[in-house]
Amino acid sequence: MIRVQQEDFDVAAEIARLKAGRSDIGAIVTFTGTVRDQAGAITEMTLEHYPGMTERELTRLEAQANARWPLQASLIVHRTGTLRPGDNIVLVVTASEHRDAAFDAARFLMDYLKTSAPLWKQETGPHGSHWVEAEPDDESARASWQQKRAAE
Amino acid sequence: MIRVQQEDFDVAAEIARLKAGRSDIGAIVTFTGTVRDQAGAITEMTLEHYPGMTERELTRLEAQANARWPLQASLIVHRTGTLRPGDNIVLVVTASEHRDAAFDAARFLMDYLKTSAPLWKQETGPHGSHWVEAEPDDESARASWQQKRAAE
Amino acid sequence: MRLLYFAWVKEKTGIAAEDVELPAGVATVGEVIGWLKTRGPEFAHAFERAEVIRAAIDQNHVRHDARIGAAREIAFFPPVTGG
Amino acid sequence: MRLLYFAWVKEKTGIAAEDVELPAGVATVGEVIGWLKTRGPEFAHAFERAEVIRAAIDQNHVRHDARIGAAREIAFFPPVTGG
Repeated sequence: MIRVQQEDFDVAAEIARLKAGRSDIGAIVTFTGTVRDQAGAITEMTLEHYPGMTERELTRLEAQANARWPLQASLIVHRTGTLRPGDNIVLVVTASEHRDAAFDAARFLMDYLKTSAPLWKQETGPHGSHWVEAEPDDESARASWQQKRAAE
Repeated sequence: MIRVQQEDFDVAAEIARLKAGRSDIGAIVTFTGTVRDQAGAITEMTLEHYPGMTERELTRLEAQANARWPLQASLIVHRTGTLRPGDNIVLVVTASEHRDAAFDAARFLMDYLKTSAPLWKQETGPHGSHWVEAEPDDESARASWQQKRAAE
Repeated sequence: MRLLYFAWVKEKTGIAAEDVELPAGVATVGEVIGWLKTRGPEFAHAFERAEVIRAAIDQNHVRHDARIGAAREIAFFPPVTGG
Repeated sequence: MRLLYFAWVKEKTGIAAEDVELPAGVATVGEVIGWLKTRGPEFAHAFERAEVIRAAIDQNHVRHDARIGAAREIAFFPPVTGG
């Protein structure tokens, strides 16, 4: 399941929802991304996105992860709008019988989301606002999954 | 921080405790291990441990993870006693500025915990009880971290 | 044809979305960018470093050499930075 | 010297812990195991496949060739299966 929302999310509630009524899950991995204040340089972060395409990309990524690993459940939640240091930005949850699939899939989802979901961060600090630059590391993290796939 | 306990844990409460009063964290990874019913073959799981040594090993592993990755916070909670399908067994939480360290450290902790923390699972099903056998995969997962370390 | 702009592309063009009639002969995303640059100083500025601009046709990522075909909407934006 | 047994090692020996006087000449963990096997059928059974038994001296994992030295407690158990 995927959701794009302004509201905050509750990790425990999301886990409880994934587990509800089933006892075949052995491993649950969650990733939560949060706003860092960067030693006072950031007072606010605004997330803009491309409504419609964001949901479409996240749905596509989730389907890819489910095709590649034996997941029993998965969830991606991404917030938009104006956030403050300490606030949650993104949540990925993966559940599987064994830990390897859950860890791999969660990391894959984050690496792909970072380079393909149409969201943009604008940071505001004491000296004004600026758009965050994409990190070359994120591109190479994504590329490493394509190499692993090719090697399989 | 590490804890060995009979009581259940609450992932959201543990995350909230790690984040309390700080806004420098950017990434939080949690791993939750839960009891699988294995299609009805398991009705109960009992975890025996070596009191004193378990705490000692978990403390040692947590220190190793903190020496190897720039973690801002970490937590290992392992339950003991008698559990049922769907119940939580173990929780690992890692927090860092960036996702790579949090993912790597959480997986490292689980891989090492599986092969060095003195805990033993006994499964009970409709046909009686048996002690779970160690998995050779767990040994190789651990060994792979030693190879990565050697390669660094 | 609907055109959408996001993040600093939107800030520089000064608009979020518009409906346009593309000139004859404009067949690829790169050619749309080339035409947009001729539409005034804001557009020239927004698309100055065309190579860093990402595009999507009908909400799918595409490269600059992608053909527009029967596209309903084309979006232009900087490299994404979510997550 | 305090000896501890866990999981199926405990089940087979029938005891969780005991205080023993080791015979002279028993200097390593492996030699303790060799001596334990002579203490009756339960111990012979528990330590039959000595190579799969893991040991800890004073709560630190050790190999069978580890010297006992001034150990206060030695524990014997199967490969661990927590997590």
